[in-house]
Amino acid sequence: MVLIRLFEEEVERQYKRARIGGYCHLASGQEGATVGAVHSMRDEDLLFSSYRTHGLALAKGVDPDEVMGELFGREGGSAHGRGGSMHLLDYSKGYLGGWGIVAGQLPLAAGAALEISYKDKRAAVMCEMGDAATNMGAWHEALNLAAIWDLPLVTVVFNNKYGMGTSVEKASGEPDLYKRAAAFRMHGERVDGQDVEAVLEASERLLEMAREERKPSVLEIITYRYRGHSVADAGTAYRTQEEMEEWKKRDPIVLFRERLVEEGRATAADLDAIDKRVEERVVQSVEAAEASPEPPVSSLAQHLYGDPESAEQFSRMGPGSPFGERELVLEGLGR
Amino acid sequence: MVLIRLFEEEVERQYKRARIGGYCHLASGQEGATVGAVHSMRDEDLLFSSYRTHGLALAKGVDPDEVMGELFGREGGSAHGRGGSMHLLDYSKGYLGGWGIVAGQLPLAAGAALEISYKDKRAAVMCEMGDAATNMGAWHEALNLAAIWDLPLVTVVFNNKYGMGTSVEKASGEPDLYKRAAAFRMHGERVDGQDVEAVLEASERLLEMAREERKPSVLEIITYRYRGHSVADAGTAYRTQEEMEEWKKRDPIVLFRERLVEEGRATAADLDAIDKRVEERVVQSVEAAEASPEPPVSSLAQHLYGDPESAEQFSRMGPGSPFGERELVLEGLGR
Amino acid sequence: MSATAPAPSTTTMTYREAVRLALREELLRDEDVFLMGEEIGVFEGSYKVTAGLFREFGPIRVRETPISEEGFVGAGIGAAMMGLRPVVEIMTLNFILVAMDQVVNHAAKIRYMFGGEVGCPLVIRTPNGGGSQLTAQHSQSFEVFFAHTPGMKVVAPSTPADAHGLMKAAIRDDDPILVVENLQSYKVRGEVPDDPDRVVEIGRAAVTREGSDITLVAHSFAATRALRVAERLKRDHGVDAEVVDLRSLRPLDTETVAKSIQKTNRALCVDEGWATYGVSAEIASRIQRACFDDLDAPIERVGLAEVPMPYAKQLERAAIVNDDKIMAAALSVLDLGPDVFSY
Amino acid sequence: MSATAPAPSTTTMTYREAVRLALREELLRDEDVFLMGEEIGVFEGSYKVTAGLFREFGPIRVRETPISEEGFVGAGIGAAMMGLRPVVEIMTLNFILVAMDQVVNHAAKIRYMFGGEVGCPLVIRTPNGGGSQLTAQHSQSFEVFFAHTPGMKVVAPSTPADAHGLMKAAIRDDDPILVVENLQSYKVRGEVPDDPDRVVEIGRAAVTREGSDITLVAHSFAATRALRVAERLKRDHGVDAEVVDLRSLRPLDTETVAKSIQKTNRALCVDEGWATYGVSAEIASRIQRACFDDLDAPIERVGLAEVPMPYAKQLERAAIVNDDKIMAAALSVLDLGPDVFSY
Ligand SMILES: Cc1ncc(C[n+]2csc(CCOP(=O)(O)OP(=O)(O)O)c2C)c(N)n1
Ligand SMILES: Cc1ncc(C[n+]2csc(CCOP(=O)(O)OP(=O)(O)O)c2C)c(N)n1
Ligand SMILES: [Mg+2]
Ligand SMILES: [Mg+2]
Repeated sequence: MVLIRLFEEEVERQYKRARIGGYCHLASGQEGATVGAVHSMRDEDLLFSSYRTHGLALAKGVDPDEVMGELFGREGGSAHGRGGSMHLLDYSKGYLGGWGIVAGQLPLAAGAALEISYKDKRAAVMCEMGDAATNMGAWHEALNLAAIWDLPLVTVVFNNKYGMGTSVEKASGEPDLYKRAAAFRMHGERVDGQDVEAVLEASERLLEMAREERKPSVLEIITYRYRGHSVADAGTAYRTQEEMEEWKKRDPIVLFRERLVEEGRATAADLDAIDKRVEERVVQSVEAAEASPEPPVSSLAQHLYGDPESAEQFSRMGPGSPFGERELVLEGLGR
Repeated sequence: MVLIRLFEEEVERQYKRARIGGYCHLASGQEGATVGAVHSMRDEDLLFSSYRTHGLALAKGVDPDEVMGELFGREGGSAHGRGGSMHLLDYSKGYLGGWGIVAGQLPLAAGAALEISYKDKRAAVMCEMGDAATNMGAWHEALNLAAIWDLPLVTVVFNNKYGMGTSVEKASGEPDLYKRAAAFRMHGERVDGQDVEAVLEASERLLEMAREERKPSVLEIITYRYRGHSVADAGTAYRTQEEMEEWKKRDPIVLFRERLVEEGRATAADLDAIDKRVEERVVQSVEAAEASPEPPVSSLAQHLYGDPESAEQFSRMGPGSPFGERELVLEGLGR
Repeated sequence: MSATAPAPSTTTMTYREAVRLALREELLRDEDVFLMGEEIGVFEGSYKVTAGLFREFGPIRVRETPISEEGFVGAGIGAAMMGLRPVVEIMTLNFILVAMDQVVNHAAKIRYMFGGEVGCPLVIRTPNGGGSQLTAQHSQSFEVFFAHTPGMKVVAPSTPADAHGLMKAAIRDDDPILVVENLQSYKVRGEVPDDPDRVVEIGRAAVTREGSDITLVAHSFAATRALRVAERLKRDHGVDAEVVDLRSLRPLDTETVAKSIQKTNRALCVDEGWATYGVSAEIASRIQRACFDDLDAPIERVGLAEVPMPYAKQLERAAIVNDDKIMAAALSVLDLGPDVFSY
Repeated sequence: MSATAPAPSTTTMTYREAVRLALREELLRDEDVFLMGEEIGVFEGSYKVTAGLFREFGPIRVRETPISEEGFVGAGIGAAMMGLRPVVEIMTLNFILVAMDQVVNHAAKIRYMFGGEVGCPLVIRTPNGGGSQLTAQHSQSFEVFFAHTPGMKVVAPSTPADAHGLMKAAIRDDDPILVVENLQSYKVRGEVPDDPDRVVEIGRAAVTREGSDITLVAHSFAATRALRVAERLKRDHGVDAEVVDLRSLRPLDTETVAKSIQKTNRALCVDEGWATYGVSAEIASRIQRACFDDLDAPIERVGLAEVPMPYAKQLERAAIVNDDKIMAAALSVLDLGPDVFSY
């Protein structure tokens, strides 16, 4: 949680220095939900997510250097600088991507769960999404498929109260989002996202149910984002100062820290030491990102298609240049 | 109900004589659902439907001549021969169309209900759809909007057990379809579609609730289609002969007839007289359709755009001929 | 215009303000007009186009929606069938894909399919474009999908005056129209006539710069770029380029484009979107026919590199259409520079 | 082909049977291949393409879906990302619009957006076309939407042999491919080589008839029509038409088309879909460039009347592309008949 918090604080600084561009969605306040949900996953379990990716990627074990590298748009980034903040991915770690279309990742997650079922693997898929995504048709179709096909899919709704500036109450006919699972005779439950251990317990149990019994489920995690929707949003037009303050009192990191010390599971000194190591790790990730080369313009057309023949195929296309060659001729004329 | 039954039997005969073309979806067996749902509507209420239109159009008061005329592709048809079986419409009667994309009409119906609310009218919208359409994303989005915006919309699910050859149990995580309304905190209930009076009671009540309290709802009507999905489908690959026989024992017309006579509300002779009048009406509709002219090929481009200027606008488009002029030059070369 | 008419007074404003003004004027003029979309109310619009309108007109006329594009585009269609005049905002063009069926299979079909018995006076307004590292799912310009669809109209203004006048024309039009705005255009400034009754006719291209040596054909922000490049061509090479701003993609004003090329004998089509099967393909294919005997060189096209938009800054810069690329392409068509098209 | 190679044996079959054979062979060859779609199992496919396969391969390899195109196209994408090779049937092209976001914003973007770290070997197969009074929402040919989208491949075979060979190539390909079938083509008969290892390379057009006087460029069922018209042109007018069957729309084999027109000096593009912003626009715009000095007449195009498909038989007949229209258009391009393009 501390890594995520500090990492994102650094991201914001780098964004303001224009080292990071595009959309950038931070998640401070949601670390309990993130870590609680993801730390219960096994290596062979797969994670899909929305565009609010940084914490989820880190929690799933993606190297901070690769995350920062991606935000910097470098070859060493997890998507070699092609994806940016919204589109982190690490196939080897089972993190199947950040996705930018609200609820668009749900059908994909169902498909990955279908592969597990097809191959009869002992694994499960977790799909993170926001509260507002439950109003999209894709939610309905993907969950229905998961239900009728007995797919090992845990759909995790990060209910942070708002989709951009729109509250859950305003947007959803049934604002108790976990109850929407009933439309598919699916198990749904709700958990306090500021209590990381409560989330951990719930997600572990539901993942197990998916893995072993092939029963899909919905886990609604109640949480809060302190910052605006993205770095461009101050986040104050649609909610009150009091509300924000109220939530900060239940900061998941502070709460967990207090509990650990109280219950004698760790000393303050232990935790301070961790914080310090984490701080260093974040600094190191920035250094690694800076050291990584920018993708060369000559690679613009790379990775569009997979098979090695396609370059040859496309070079025969001539006019219209669907492989970007024209642009390469014009390279360096950027303005 | 008798009109619908006999009308559709005539439609099938005419289809086999190739006087009617395209897709043709019959609904014998579903007349109790159709009449029960629609006869409770007021003139100012609006009806949207799927492609299984004939009975719904007739029940909403569309002139049988216009329905048959449309099926024959004549100028006198309700859509002047442009729409065919799936796309009947009579604006003046409040029948806002048959639509061919499964669940595609739901958002439109929500929009019509929005107009009622916007203008503060005392009216409601009924939207008919099939059971399988509840698995589409459009169902979810449209109903959610109806819920959060308090739209006067009654969504009527004609649950005839199958979407083409796929049973409700196979297709829907929650096969008690009315329960899916709960995903929007919306009222849902189920009624026996072979009992026309039961349907009438339920739909009347829900329409009233929509009209007066601005409360949307879902009404699931359990029914059965005797014929295949469309005229092209024998309807036997996916269900048993027994099942079909079983359902025919509860034919909505026979049941209602028996009840009327039993309860002394009509004599057999009265009912026979009605049947006879109806038979004549059907014959007359065929005659009217035959007498109506075919739309001239010179009208091919008509009705593409509404404003009278557009012909002028489009004539300036020249090459590519987006107004169909080229085709008119080639008229009569059809092969 | 008659010589005695007084010059209309104008106000300088941004494209964004011009769109807002048009919306406000039409909301005031006609009670059946209402706005609908995500975050257009309290949040004032993701790109602040609707700022202030919620406060002025309230939640019925400026209706905030959940994230349900298929649902609320469809609701717009249904309301339009009943005679209202909804103006639906899609936050950016990219998201319209989830509502594609409602637009192409429903809105575009209604009037014709029902034999003229009912219409669909719907406006969908949305910005396209890229150039801010928004990456593959957020940087597209596929308005050609809608321009391909009979029953739809598509306009794509580049100036504040056209953004204002075409938006008003679209709202008053009886058919479904996609109004393509542009993320880069929002900050473009220009003069807008002070006349709430002025509309710009849909379906007419504009010659925004006269010239005799080459015609640059473009729409949306590419038309703004084309004008800038024309000035540079004059300054640096003494070339007089004519610029035709298409403004409307469907109906498409081939006549104005053809007339220009019959004069200049050379043409370059510029489009922020992908060229292949894109807007410029239709333009080139019409011109080769209308100007068969007039062309001194093949019609060339400049478009977005045919890849999903990459994130890294220098890759994105290499992918998008920019002034320098247009310049180089124009010089190539004019035989005044290296052949950039011999790939 | 070497002169000593024995002539491969062939079997005569319909296009429908050729697609089915390809699916069956690939299901047998690779356990990761599976079919998914509405009514493809017990019902045997709405157009009976998958008849018998459910019985042979069972419900896992031939997976029946509810009506949820967005959901199951997306599930196909997710399964493909994990290495399976799903072949998703969309009952007809028209219904793909509800899954448009999954195809264009997801499938087409994956490999590039994630820097090559993961691919999407997905096949979507679906018939397009009209001509049976199926009306506005059920008679479309907008495959150009997908051909416009980098990251997608699009093939549209017209013969049983190509339907077989391209389907197999598509299934073995590592990228998302739309295979456009055609309702009218399903009953076309032809020879298919008896070789389960034969694939047809994606991205190559075929000269299906040699000629010297005019080139007819087409894909899908229009290519079948073009061949028929070429025979009539020979018989009735002594004209030798060359026919180029595009087969693949993306990648597009401009070279083969251009080479043909450099020989014949005249071109007519035929497309069952709408011409404006359609497939033929791209063809014409490339040809005018590649063959600038070779053309004796403007490139002309024949397409569907630019209206939603009407129901009434004679209106539909007037709207669709048919042999007589192609014939008249070809004669017009050849200056042997009335000018049908002077609209
Ligand atoms: C289909 C679609 N519509 C709109 C958007 C723009 N958009 C991006 S995020 C967002 C809000 C999503 O809210 P929620 O699902 O609650 O997730 P959160 O941002 O709170 O994590 C919106 C409207 C989009 N990306 N995709
Ligand atoms: C989006 C979409 N997918 C597929 C189809 C093809 N189709 C037409 S009707 C139908 C079955 C619908 O079943 P149901 O909703 O139960 O209605 P019923 O036919 O039983 O009245 C299908 C699959 C379609 N029209 N639209
Ligand atoms: Mg949220
Ligand atoms: Mg049904």
